[in-house]
Amino acid sequence: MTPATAPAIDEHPRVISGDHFMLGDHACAEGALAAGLDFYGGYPITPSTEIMEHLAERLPAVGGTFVQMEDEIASVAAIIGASVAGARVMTATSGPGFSLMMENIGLAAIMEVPIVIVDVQRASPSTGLPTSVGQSDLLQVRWGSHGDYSVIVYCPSSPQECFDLTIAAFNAADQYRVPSFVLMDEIVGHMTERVVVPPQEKIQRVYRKRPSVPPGSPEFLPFKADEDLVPPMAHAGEGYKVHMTGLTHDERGYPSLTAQTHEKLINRIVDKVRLNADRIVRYELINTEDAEIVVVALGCTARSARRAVARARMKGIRAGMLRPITMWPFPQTVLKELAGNGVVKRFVVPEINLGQLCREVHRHTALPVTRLNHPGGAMITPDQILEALEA
Amino acid sequence: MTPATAPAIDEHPRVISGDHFMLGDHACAEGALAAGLDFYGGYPITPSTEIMEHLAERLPAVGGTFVQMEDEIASVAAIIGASVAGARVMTATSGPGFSLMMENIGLAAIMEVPIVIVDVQRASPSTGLPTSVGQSDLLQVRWGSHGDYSVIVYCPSSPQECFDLTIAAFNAADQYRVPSFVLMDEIVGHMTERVVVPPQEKIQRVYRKRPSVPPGSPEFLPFKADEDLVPPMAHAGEGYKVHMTGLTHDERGYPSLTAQTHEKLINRIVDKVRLNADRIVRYELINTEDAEIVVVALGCTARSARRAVARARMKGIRAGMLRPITMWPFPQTVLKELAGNGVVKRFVVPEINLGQLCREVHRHTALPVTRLNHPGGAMITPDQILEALEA
Amino acid sequence: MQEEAVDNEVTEIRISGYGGQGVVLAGQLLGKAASLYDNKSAVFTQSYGPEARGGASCADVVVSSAPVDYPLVSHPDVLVTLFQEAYMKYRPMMKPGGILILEPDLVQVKKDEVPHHRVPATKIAEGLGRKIVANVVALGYLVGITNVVGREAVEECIRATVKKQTIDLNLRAFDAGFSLAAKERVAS
Amino acid sequence: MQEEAVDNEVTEIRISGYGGQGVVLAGQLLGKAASLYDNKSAVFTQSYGPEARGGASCADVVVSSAPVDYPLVSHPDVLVTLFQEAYMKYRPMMKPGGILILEPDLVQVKKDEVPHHRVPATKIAEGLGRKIVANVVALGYLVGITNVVGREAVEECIRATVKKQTIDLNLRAFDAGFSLAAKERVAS
Amino acid sequence: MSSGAIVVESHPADTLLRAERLPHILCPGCGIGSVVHTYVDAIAASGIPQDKHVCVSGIGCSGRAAGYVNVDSYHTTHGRSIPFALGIATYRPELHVTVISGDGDLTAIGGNHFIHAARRSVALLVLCINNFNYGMTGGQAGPTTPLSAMSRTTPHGCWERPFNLPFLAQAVGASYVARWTVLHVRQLRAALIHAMNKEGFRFIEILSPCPTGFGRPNDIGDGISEMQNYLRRCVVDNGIDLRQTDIDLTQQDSPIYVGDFVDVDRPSFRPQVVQHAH
Amino acid sequence: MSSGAIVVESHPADTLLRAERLPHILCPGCGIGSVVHTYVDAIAASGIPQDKHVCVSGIGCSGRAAGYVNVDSYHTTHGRSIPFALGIATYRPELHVTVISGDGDLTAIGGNHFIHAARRSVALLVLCINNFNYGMTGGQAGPTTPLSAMSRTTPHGCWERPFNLPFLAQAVGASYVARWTVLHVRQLRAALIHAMNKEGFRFIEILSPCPTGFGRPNDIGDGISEMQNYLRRCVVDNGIDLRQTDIDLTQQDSPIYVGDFVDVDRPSFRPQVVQHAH
Amino acid sequence: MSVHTRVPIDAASMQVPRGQVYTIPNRCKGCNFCIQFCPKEVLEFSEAINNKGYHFPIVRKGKEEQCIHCRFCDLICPELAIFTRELESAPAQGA
Amino acid sequence: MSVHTRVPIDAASMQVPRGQVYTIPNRCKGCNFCIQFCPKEVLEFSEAINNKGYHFPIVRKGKEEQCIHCRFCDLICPELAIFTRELESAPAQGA
Repeated sequence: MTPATAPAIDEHPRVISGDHFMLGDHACAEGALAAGLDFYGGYPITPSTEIMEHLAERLPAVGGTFVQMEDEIASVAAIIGASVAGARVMTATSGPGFSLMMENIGLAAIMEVPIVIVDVQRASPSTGLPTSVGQSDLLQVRWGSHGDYSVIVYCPSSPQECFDLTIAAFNAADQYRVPSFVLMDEIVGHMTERVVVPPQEKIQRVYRKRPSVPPGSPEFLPFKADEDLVPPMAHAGEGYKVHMTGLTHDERGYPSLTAQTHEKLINRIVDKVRLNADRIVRYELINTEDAEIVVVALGCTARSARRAVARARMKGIRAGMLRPITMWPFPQTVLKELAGNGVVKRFVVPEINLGQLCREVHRHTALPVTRLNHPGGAMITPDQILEALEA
Repeated sequence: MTPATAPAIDEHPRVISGDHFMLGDHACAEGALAAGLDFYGGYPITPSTEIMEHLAERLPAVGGTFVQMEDEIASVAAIIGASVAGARVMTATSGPGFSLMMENIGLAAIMEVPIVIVDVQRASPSTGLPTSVGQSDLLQVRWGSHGDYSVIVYCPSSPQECFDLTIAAFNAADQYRVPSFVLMDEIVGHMTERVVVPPQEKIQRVYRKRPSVPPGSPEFLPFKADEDLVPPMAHAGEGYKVHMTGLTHDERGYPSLTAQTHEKLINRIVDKVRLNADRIVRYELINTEDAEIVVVALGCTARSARRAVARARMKGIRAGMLRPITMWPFPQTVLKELAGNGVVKRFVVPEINLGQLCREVHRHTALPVTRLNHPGGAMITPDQILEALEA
Repeated sequence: MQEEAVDNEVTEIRISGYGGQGVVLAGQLLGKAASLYDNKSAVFTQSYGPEARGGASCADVVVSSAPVDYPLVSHPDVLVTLFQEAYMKYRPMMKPGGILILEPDLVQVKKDEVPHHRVPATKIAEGLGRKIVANVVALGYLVGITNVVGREAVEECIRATVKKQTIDLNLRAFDAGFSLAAKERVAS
Repeated sequence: MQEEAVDNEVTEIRISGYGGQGVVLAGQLLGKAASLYDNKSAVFTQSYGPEARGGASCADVVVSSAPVDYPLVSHPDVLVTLFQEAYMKYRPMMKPGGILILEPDLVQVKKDEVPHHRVPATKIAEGLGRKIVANVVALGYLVGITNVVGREAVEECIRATVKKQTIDLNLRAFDAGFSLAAKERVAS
Repeated sequence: MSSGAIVVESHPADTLLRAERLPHILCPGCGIGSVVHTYVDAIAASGIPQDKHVCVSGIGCSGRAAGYVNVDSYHTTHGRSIPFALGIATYRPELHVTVISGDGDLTAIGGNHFIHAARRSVALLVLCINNFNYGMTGGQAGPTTPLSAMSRTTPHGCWERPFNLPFLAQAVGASYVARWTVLHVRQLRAALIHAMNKEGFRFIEILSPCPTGFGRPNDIGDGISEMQNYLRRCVVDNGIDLRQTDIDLTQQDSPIYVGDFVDVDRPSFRPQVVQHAH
Repeated sequence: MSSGAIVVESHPADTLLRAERLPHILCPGCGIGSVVHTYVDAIAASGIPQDKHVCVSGIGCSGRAAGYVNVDSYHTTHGRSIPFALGIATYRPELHVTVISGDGDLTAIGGNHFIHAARRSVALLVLCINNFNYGMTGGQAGPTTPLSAMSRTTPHGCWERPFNLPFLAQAVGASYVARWTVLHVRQLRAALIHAMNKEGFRFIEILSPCPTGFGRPNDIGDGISEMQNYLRRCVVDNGIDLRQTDIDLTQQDSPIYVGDFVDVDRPSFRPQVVQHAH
Repeated sequence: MSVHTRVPIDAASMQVPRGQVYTIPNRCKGCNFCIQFCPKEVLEFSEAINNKGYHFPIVRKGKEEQCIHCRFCDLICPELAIFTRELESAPAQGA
Repeated sequence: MSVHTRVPIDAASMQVPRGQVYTIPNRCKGCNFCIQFCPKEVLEFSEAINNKGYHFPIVRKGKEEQCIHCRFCDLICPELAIFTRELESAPAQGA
């Protein structure tokens, strides 16, 4: 039972500043390290396994805690536990494992415990095509657990974004005390590309708010929110003697099984993201100033779309692109602006699922929306998107 | 290990024809029995436990198999197993257990195994208010498992419908070889009201299609669909020597890990519900002929809405109601007709969640939609809906 | 005004006590009698959950000549309380002008309580030989006073519902409560 | 036509062989050299999954002077095959007019094969003392023939990537392949 | 008021409890309150500061225990108390984490986490309050329900063999295994204090009356009758071979073995860590 | 072509296999194919019609086994082969259901179903092909990975104690428990035939080489080297106390006990059923 | 078997302490554990009921000086409704 | 230890059967199990490779009559690439 000797800490910097040619999965792992990952609990599953393997090597070497759990349910439960004890935490998985995590995602939401979950999407449903690409967990990540709650979801398009947005996910999880997600896809996770890791001091870490009063202060109520709707968080072992429960609870954290308490609590945990959406939402616009057709695409599909838009422009088609970087909150404001600017006549939504992003686009515009999709196993090519732009 | 003596079968009819004053949960269980339930695997959870308890008594007495499993994951896995062996199967649960079932719902979808899952909704997320009402699993039931798949979902408003729609769910599951759902809510599950159980011969049972060729016939391909997109189903032990897998598979059922096979398979399992939607969809219209305001409500909330509409009419407000009986496929055709009939000016959507049904209504109309909701723990009252109608 | 007419069709009844007093059975009998034996509609609900254990529990019945839409009792037209805590908890929700029926040996009313009905159901039941049927005595009284459902309907319902060997006892208990109410109606 | 120009900026390269031949390292070195040491953009991908074990595997690199959008190799401009099964599997996907480089001791070409490059990488590597660097010999040849990335960039990349004690060996292997290509270019 | 007893407003252990939440929601005659009481008494006697104790629970009547103890306490999802606690205990090894939950939570839905945490030797003290049924949902059978016992899901009698939990705990590597009943509060207290100061995965099964869910349908009667049953049948045998510690409640005269069965030294699970870099 | 061996196109066991799917996807030197082969050979010798055999598997390399055997076969989700099989076996007790899967599938994520099915005495024959790692995902550690062993998730050596699976199976009530290796195909075949004709929950752990995921990182080399390791170290001891059957692969000279360890009569789980009413 | 105490070896020579019983009647749910298992049979149910309707423990007439402060009633009480304190000497306070 | 056979009690008096080896070379992945564990050391690797590039088992020169049809090579082969059949009498067919 003696732990094997791990390398001394100095040889292994937490932030490997510099330029790298790096796998998307590894960039995600390095992003987590740069964001201050303290505790990783996970279970292997293709195509996310490389994240875990990379952290098995790297995390103990920088003083963090790495545990391979017995399944995905245990993984998410363990990171919630470590987070209430003060850790920056993460787990990574793919569709089948992600489905198993749904119950405890709800626990993190109602307990307001910051956690980061990476889902590297593969062709689904069920076991599907484990080694091939899919983008079909876009709605599951929002609605997969029972009841209403809120999440923050980032969708990287490149290894660089796997790094950057994993940091963003840690910061968002802590800032809003919500489960936050990095929703990758197999292509982005399994591609190797240049990743620039900034100097450590350039990497911004946002930490959860902490109590401003000492332990024992009667005015400290663990679930009394500030004006931003987020309560400061006391950690296990600090003397605050908090109680946290998955039951509907009052500001002390005690079960209070009434509709009034429930409404107050659930509205707040939903509103803290909803009302801060403008601050959280991220997106990229390309050539939309004069665009008549706007492609809405994310993840690896946005790479094809960018190429297709460039080629369409060369053919004289006034195409542009909106790339949601946060899938949730969805960049609905900008989408509505585009839809209402009088220039855009049509949207094209390529995606590797049967119309999930398209559904969301539909909700915010009455303009025609062209669907371009299949359920997984291959990328949507620039040619296919170009064809849809020309149609 | 000797089973206790169970009562002789004759004293316990499978269908208890006649009028009863019956709990919604029990009506659901009786509906399952009337539909031919052979195998129940479940795990207790409020407010669905009464379904299980009722079947613990009733199912063995009519020759069926009742097993209390170690958790909800095992429950859904066991009923899928029993179904491939030829059984009509069901499990019942509530939010937290339902979240745990998500992965195996995907397996049933891709293996095309008929199963019926009852989710008696309570105030959520997480443990929430276990004994109080919620209606916040409307989107989870559609999107909770990773990937694209299709489901059929019934939402009863009364114990009578708990009985009737459970039968419908069994028939739909078998007819389309899909997971089908009875999405109850705590109010409907825990209310006792008159339930009329028809004579056994009046209860229609639709069974899965079976192979038309004998075992060993080379032309039998277990996943080759007929024109209705549904393949006939061979059961374990019949000699067909089928192989079924959660991997993407060809018509023989063998893994075939290509995008082409995936597209063909997943499109088919989605289309078999999508293209048959008009046959599957059920809804109720009240006073919509001349309605200017249409309430869209389901489950227990539809009961309040019916009262509110009646009172609004007395006040001279031209109100009507659309009650989706199938949440999925959603009755979008009728909703669009109403939205486009030139008379309807506004929709009001009361629901015990933070706007899930409302989202779906929005997708199909550009008319104003008034949200009226809270996250759970109490019914929405007729007064509240009336107020929204008067606003 | 027609709206009132609609609402007046509905009678909300709450029978409350502690666990073991049989309020659930009383409520079920009432609802079932209305629903299956008296051409009315009725919904029965009860309190659930661990918070409902040990303390006051209630059995709610909504009865109407038209189909019952909203199934819950919010403001009882008729409140039966067989237990002090239940009285304290549910009395404030009673509709103004509603009918209050209580077990005087187990409930002490507030000083400013409105006129109400006092039914020594436990003693009457003990007089019938089984304290356990106090619930049915109270039910009989409730039916006798309110006429919310026909006497014969309840009797038929009792015969169809309770164990064979207790039918007679329950019918006698119901009759005892009903007769007491009848006497009081005559007296008043 | 400008569209062509855009697409022509992109070079799709597939290096294929069987497990253990080091095609993954060769691909990574190529992509990394382009990406970090030669002011270009590159994406490297490889085949995954159990179906990829044992049989033919491939390492794909897309190199471009502009950012690489679409990251996959569909129709290689350059195909390197070090294994018969890989040749059979990937040859049909090659772009018409593309460059085909193969290991003649391990690959037998179809009768109607177009003109192509034959690099006895294994023998050359054996000549350097380690059969294991055949992959880097092939890489050297590829770079020498295509000039898709600068020689110095690859050399710098090798120095930064492989284990210290194998830098020299790998550099010699790369040089051997590169030189062979240079000779052939002169000859042709 | 009688002579002899002094009536007061608070209990000396109230500082160890969230006294403002008392009375708890548990039924009269339920033993869970006694376990909570004994647990906090052991905390006070453990030599470990109250602030360094953490309590984690799952779902069910016993799962509510965490809500009453005045330490950092977490009431988690059904069956997941152990991995949740693992997160705390491995990230903050200076904390003393106790999991208190019931037979359904820990050994039905949570069985896998139980065996894996024991296998890993995770630094947890796990108390399984075994009342032989699911009490919170009203008395269904579970994996410890005795053969033939009546419950809401075994209306004709349970036909499944129950777990022998001490044997299971030993087979998967617990460093400490004990079984006591709620009646044995004194031995339980000693076991708790001892186990709180040990490494590795420590497990105590505590048999507890459940008059509502188990006693009533099985004609045992109220809580005190179940306690008297324990008084009559329990046999302390610390050295017994754990293959012999099945509980056969249907055989009214068979012994129920209790004791401190296993007590070995096994270092706690510590993932490879160099040092925390916060 | 050499003299002595006759070259043919098919194998006599091909009728028991989905021969059109051969060669399978498993690596050279992997033992899973040998287990599949021995299993179908046992089917033929079992005295039970081929049509009455059913094979269920989970996820992982071993989970692919079900895809190659020519009986009704179900390749389910990760860890859920046992409850899926329970559904078949309890609904159709005339079928003989075998679960074939790996150590990760059956004892990591699937551990709870394993212990509960054994507790219930469900009529299942469960084969755990234990190759000490997750092969399908490329060689991560699992609950049977030996102390100190290298893997993709234990780059500095595994620091968790592995399960002793035979002991665990005994502790939860299996009616039959055996351990053999892929080298012991003859004994394995006999064990399979015997177990196929028994009631209750029957468990066979089969140690198998995994050159790709386990052999290579642990300097064992290819499959044949792992087999030779078994040849050298295995000791048959049917009567051994199962507390002694831990496998300590890091101690190159310690024995690995194999044998038919437990063989008791225990009736199969049969939920209360009067008769099927179809 | 005895669940109350492990008898110390030198039991005979030890001085038996004396205890005072304290109760919080409104916490009691009448489970009877303290009364039934008091080794000195010091307790009995009250005639009065508390505000939840339960009879609660009181000290029996004539047993006022019998409590030995063994803490059994305290530890076993699920409601934290009873405890004892050691008395230095007789007589009990507040009796 | 021996994994090959359980020696029957009357082994000495039994007639040892003779076997014929059959192979399906293109199924072989060269794992070496059959060759290494043949109790009679009848097999060796071919010089030729099959269509997947593996050397496969052949009968050694001079061992053509040594196979005893013990089925070990058959059962242990993960690829179902080899089996034996019992010969009624010498000589082996097709050798």
